[in-house]
Amino acid sequence: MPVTHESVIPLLAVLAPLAAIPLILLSSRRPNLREFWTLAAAFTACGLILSLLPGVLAGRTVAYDILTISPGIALSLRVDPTGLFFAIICSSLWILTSFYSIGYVRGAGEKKQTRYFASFALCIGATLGIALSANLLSFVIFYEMLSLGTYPLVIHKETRESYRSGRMYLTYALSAGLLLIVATAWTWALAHNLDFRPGGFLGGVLADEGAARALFLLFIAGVGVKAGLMPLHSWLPAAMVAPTPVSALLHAVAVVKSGVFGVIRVAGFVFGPATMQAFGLDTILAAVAAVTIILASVIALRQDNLKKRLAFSTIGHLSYIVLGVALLSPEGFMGGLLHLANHATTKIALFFCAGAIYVNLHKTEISELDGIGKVMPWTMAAFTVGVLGLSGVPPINAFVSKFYLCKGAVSSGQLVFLAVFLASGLLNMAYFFPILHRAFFRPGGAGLHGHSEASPLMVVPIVIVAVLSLVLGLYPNALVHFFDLARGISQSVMAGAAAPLAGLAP
Amino acid sequence: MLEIIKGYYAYFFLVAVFCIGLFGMMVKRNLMKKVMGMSMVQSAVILFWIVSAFKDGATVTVLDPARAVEDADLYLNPLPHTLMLTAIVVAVVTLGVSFALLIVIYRRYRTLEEPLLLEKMQ
Amino acid sequence: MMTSHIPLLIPATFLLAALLIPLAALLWRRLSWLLAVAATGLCFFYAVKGLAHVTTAGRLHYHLAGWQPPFGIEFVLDPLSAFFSVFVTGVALLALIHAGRVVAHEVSGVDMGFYALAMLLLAGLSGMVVTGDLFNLYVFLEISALASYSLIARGDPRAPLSAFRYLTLGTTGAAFYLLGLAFVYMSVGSLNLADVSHLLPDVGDTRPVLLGLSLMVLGIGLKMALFPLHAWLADAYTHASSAATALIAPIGTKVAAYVLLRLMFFLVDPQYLRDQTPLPAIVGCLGAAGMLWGSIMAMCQKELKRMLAYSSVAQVGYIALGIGLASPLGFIGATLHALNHACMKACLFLVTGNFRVRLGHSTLPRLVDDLRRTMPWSAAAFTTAAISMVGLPPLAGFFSKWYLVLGSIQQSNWVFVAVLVASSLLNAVYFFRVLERLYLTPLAPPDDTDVAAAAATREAPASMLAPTLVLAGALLVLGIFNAWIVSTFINPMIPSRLGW
Amino acid sequence: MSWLIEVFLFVLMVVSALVALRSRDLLAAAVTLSLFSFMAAVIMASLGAIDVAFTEAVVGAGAVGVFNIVAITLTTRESRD
Repeated sequence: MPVTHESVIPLLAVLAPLAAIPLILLSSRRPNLREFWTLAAAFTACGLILSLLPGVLAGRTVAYDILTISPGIALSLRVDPTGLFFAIICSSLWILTSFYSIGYVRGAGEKKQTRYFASFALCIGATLGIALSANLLSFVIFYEMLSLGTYPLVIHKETRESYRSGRMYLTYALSAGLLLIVATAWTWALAHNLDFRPGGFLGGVLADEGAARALFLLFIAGVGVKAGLMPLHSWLPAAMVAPTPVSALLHAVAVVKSGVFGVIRVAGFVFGPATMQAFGLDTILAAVAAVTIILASVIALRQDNLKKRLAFSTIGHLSYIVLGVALLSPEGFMGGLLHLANHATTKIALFFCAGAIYVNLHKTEISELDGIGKVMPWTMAAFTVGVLGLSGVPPINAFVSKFYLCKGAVSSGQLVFLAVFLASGLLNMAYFFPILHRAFFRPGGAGLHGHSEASPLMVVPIVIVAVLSLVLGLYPNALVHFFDLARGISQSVMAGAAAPLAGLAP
Repeated sequence: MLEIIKGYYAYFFLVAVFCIGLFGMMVKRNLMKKVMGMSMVQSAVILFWIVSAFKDGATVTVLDPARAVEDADLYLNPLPHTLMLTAIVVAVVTLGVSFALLIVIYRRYRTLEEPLLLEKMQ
Repeated sequence: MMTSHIPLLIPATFLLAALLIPLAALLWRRLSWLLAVAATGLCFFYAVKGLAHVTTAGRLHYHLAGWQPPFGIEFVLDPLSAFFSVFVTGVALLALIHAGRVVAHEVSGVDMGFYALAMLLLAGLSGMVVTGDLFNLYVFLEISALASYSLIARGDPRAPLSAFRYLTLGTTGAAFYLLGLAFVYMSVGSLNLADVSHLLPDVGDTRPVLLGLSLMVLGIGLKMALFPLHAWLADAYTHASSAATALIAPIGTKVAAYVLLRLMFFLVDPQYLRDQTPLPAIVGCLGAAGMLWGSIMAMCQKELKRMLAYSSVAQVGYIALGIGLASPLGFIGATLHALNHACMKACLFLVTGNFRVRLGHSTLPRLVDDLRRTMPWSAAAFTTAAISMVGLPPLAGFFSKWYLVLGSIQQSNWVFVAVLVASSLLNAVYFFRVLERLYLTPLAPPDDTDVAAAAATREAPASMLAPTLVLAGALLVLGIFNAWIVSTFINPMIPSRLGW
Repeated sequence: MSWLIEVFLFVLMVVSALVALRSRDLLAAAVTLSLFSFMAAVIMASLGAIDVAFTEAVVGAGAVGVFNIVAITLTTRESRD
């Protein structure tokens, strides 16, 4: 076991966004000060998270027990490679999203901006908590916080449609949370332990196949709602009524990825590959994910609303990660983890573009996008990068993860899933390329005359994420060692031991 | 058979009174009748205690030189009796409160029939 | 010296205050309120001191008039009763501070009577908690019941009838309790709680005891509004004045739940009861049914107080479910939920009182989102309590449910687990309905008068706001420190024969 | 044979209870209820509970009877069932 160090840094990282909430609420009359708090919290959280990276790469684990919440169970945070991996993605993208959000809500003249920023901070705090939770109960607590924090964002527009979506979201999220609580309680009753451990801790205590399946299904239903697994996905397209930055960060990164992260935690750190294989749980998960990938891509083909199409694309790509995990091969697991990061940068670029188009031109349907590439060249260039990446074209980062996913499918000998990945790649092209075709090769209507790029507050983040996608595609280990982290995590999970990351440090 | 009846007839009657009282409370529509049913229930319970404290051939707990002092079977247990004194007082106070409520209700709605009351309250 | 008198001092102080308040009101009307608050505060202080003593130095016994038990009446502060007396007096204190303005607003002119009856009610309730004698418990039960009938009768025009219904059903409940007690007394020959539980294992024929116990549980079930004996509750809570509801709703049913805990965990061996009789299973199933029925009925209500009343039926079901599990985890869940629900329900009813005082109504469809601006703190307190009721961490409500879920899973009782999940979801449905009203722009344009009323209103006065916020804060504190509460206070009270 | 007398008293008690509940005249019902309480008192006396019997006779039959009658005069004498 690596040495565990006590440190308040993870707690501070989680508290930074939460501490910003009262400040944001108090400065509701002074927008600039309010936005300063958001940015300050974003930079603080990201800085704290990144400061943990060298230690983790050197094989140290940092932990902090906040307090005992139930006899034998503590609310505690622990920075293991997996948690840090996810925390880095969320906290760094939050900075970009914050800038973009400011440009967006001011550009679109949204109401109730204070509530918007406060809820946003709550969501990020909860997501960081999810990433750094050391045990299932802490995970559940932050998971429920996230459900609650997202609700005001979904209903932000306060139209009939958004209320309906909000209720739908809440129903799904709360039911899922309750199932997760039941699953957690059951786990506690079985194992008297809830601490995540690479390779799982349920191996010795699960004897009955029926009980193992039931418990696994409870877990998967609990986290699968946020992960958009079919048939639990329908809240996600509905939630696209939210403002675009919300869709971008929450429905491409924080909320849905929390669900996927939950799948990773459950599969790799609660059950463990050996147990999953023993009870045939991997087959269940893989089948659900494969069906979701294909169906979501097919449905995406038929959407005319840009954000809805992106939403279904998200559902499909989330299941890539789930499928990668379910393959139970080191490459697959690693590909899944990398896709967690790579899909985040590419999909957030696409959502940012969709938002920029909406704020600038008030267009939401794909059929209205003719000729837009000439009006908003930077935005559409970034869009192209995202589209190419998600379709699996090198050298964009998502190619790397897709490559490893395919490798995982091959090495685990399940060629049917390789076919799924390839078919889905083709479908991705089928539903994304028409957008590019319209944007660049069709003449624009008269309505576009006189318009130019969106505000720099929006365009700069868009370009940054696109460049990021490109850089991470060329050098997967660039900046924050995603590649090493992912490899270390997948090895440790497969070996059922702590991460052998020592020696990978720069 | 006769022995069982002889030993337990009081309980059968008390159960009957208890049920009659409950019936009055549940089925009768007049609020005053409900109160009467309620007081029957209370009386049945109080009598139940007294009957259960009764021992054949025993007497009240007053020292009688003619009887053996140490033989507990010769004396009735006085505790249930004293407890029931309290219970009777409680029952009377309850009745007092219920009559007060009835009078308030009657003054406001001029009736004590439940269906009529509900009608007037709409 | 004084510490040993605490078991007696708590009900005695309330009784004394009940007698003094009419006299005080002759001097100065406001004095009755001050006296009531002071007496409750004093009792709260006693209770806290008693709890501290019980936790560190063991239980406190007080023998009334020096008669030794089992002959005399005994007042006992053991971990369970000390715990309950602390939160009963604590919640009552906050409710009474809050009541000052509500009483003046809703039932003005009879405030002296209100406070005297409130003291009598608290004397009865605290007496039920501290007494160690089963018949004495009946007497205190009736004292508190009589006081609450009279308190409930003061309210809107329908209040007397609902109080009358409560009276008939409550008296029946007490009669059942007394009848059951007769059976127990016949078989055991003692009324002292500790003595009875000590003698019971030697009783040869257990049928009369079990019959008596069932009758007592039935009677107490009526008092605590256990489904399907809850018929009195909704009307009584809805039509009474907000002050009376805020006082009775959080603690009245909780003290009845305390008696049920006493009967089913301390009077008899819970494991014997579970293995030999269907009584715990019945209580648990009725609790589960109540959780669903109460929540469904709450969803259909338009009046906030009525909704909360039905929600109480559901929440009492949680406690009954925990009792029905007859296991240590069930006991923890039931006890913790009694505490949590007392605070949550008190907070919700206090906010309802705030709305009634400022808006003059608490009808759901007439609440508009302007309240979010004009009464921000009340709305925030309501939100906190509502989220806690739904059971989202880290608020208090989550943790009692957590223990109940754990207990149900431990016994592989999947029906209970499913009911817990379903009922939490139903809770979410009816509470988010209110929250949407408070925070979101209504879709259909509301009545102009309601908008004007909401826009013109102000936040509730400090004397009402402070208790509300204290309770809302308490929910967070109770949630965060629940492990400490469980290990310090609740674990020591688990009967040793449960084998924890 | 004393138990037969008690049976008779009990029968009388049950009958008076039924009559009280059936009577449409509340005043008559109240008087019958007093009879009911009186029977209860006599039974108590025959069971050796003299003190309770006296209390029941005075309070149960007497005071409650008066309560009943006062309440009836303040409200109404008629009952529909």
